[in-house]
Amino acid sequence: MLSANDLECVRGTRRLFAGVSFRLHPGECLLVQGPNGSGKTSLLRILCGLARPERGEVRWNDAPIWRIDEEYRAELAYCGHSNALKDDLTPSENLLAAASLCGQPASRGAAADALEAFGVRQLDALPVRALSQGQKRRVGLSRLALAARRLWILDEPLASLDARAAQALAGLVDAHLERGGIAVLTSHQPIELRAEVRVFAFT
Amino acid sequence: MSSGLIHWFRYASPPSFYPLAGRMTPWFAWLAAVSGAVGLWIAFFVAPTDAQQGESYRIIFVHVPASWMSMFLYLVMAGWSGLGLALNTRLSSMMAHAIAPTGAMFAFLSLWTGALWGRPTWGTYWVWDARLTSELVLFFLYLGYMALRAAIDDPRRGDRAAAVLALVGVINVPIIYFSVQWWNTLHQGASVSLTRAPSMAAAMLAGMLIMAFAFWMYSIAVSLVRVRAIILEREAHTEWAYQLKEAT
Amino acid sequence: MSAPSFRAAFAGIVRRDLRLAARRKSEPLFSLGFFVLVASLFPLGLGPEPELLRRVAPGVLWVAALLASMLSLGRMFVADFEDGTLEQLALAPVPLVVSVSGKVAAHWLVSELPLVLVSPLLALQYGLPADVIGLLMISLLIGTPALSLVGAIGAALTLGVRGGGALVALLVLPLYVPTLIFGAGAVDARLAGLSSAANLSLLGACLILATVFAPLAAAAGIRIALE
Amino acid sequence: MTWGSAAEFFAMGGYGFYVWGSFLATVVCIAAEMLILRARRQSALERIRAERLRYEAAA
Repeated sequence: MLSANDLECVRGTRRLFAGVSFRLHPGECLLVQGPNGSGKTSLLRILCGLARPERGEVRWNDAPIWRIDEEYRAELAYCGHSNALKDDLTPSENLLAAASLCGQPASRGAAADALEAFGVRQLDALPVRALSQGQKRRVGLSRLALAARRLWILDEPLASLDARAAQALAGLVDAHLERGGIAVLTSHQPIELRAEVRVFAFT
Repeated sequence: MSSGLIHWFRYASPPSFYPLAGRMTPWFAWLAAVSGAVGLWIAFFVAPTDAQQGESYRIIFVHVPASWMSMFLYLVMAGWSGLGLALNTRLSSMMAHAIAPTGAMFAFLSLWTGALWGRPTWGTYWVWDARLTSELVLFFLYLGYMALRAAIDDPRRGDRAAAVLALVGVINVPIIYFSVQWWNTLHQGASVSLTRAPSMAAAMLAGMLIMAFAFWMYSIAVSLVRVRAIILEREAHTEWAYQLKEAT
Repeated sequence: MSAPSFRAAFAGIVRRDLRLAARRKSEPLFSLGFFVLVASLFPLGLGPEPELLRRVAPGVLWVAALLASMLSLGRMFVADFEDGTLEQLALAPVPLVVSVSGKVAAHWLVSELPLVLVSPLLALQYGLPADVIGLLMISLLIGTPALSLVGAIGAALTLGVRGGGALVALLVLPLYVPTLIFGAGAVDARLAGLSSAANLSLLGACLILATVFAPLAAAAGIRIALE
Repeated sequence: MTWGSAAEFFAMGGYGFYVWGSFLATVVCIAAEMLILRARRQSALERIRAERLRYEAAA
């Protein structure tokens, strides 16, 4: 269970938001909405533990995330604005590197399956440099399929994805929720999930 | 105990520290002025002429206190930085930030007066003496701290990055000092030590200590004024600042 | 999913960075080229007198190695910072200190080990005797990892800061002083026919201290930069 | 008293340049620091005034 208690975020001299609280139980999905600059990304980064809230705290199964630290991060998969891909490596090399950087090396087969889930397996002969924006995004998101994490935090996952890829992602999120996972995401495009989505809107 | 803690934390918030610092500043400023006057009087009119160095030794009355302050202020700065990192209090980081320029100034003064003392004593403005060299490195450490602080726009990030640097520096200062000393004995450079005045008369020692006290009080007063300016800069957008009498 | 292993994470980072360096090829050679050039420029400035060159060789070679290693510091974290990999490292279920140590190790293998390997050739230019050349290599072998470690702190603190390169120099060079003194001192002592054991053990102590503290500080710096 | 006359005092036994160079530098540094600080405080207050006017105009 992920809970946010009375979060407040200040950027520079501006207060982006205050008093943000919610609870997410297994199988629930939260869609964070709001105009540009309203603090969506900042909220997600606070939920990950990358940024510190000015006030309040984030709890995972009732333990503050700063206290359980690595235990929390072992449950977490985060996809930010950037894809965290190396231009000089091929997609599967990237996935394998990402897995081993987490101390959880994966097999080539598992990496290929993860790429298959987003339909980018056939691109594996090329270095990432040669891929289009959308293809890169898909490779980046394949990490979700490779590492089994219970909490997904996705910042604009649909950015530069085409309709088919968006559908693939929605399917993946649905399967994740059915397994008892939790997802928090932001999106400007509508995302069609089978599961019920809770919406948190910034004004 | 707990009420005392709450009391303390109340002053740890910049808006409530601002008036307190304002009330404290004149006291330290007056202490600095009076002890400075007494120190200078001793330095020029009470302390006798040195048998070996003649009148040139009188530089000691600014040189040694300036060196002491430059080292002491770095420690204090690192202390506030550590406190700021550990407790995440904004005021501690602001204090560290406010001390740095004064520390750098004293390090510079120590180098400047050291050079002016070196000329009549050793016949040259600069020798690679262990103390002078480590003072120079300390000066660079201050400059690095201030440069890093100035290069980061986000004040909170700047606070924390500079604090890490100050802590790294404070671990390094003894190592640097030891290594420079080691290097100096190895190369048989200048063997005259600046601070060991040949025959330290009681008046000399008293003058030096009083001057050091004056510099210390001055540092506190100036840091308080600077921390007030920093608070104003950081809180410029708050209602608290709008209600200040000074700003009307 | 298996429990995260620190060793796998460390090895994974080193392997990935080595592979990236192998794909880029030219970049690691820049600091090597710089090292060779600076060391070769000194005789042009000082004059070809063999006695003088031999006297200054330990200091000159050490300072050249130090500057060359500083030149490559900027690259240590920047690429990972810009493409988001650093965020993923900070969110990995292994402590960031482990990943940072891996990055530093890879940086040393790619950018500094070549300097150590080339240094005998440069030492020959300065007419150093064979035993002194051996000692120069040993001192660089102990000293350059300390440089990488301390440099990592500067590289982490200046991530995403304007004027990064010059700022790194200002932050890091004063911290290099002990390493330089003990490293060059060891070679100097041997050149003068004295024992360099004391210098080398002090250099080793610097390395140990740096190994213990620098990754912590660098990891703290990275977390601050990511916030 | 060590000094016979003011001239002797300023000559500092022939070391006047060094002694007065040191003390003068100290005084100059301290004075400069205080002036810079005053300017810094004034400009901070100036900014608050500007911010407040904007705030009141908006309110």
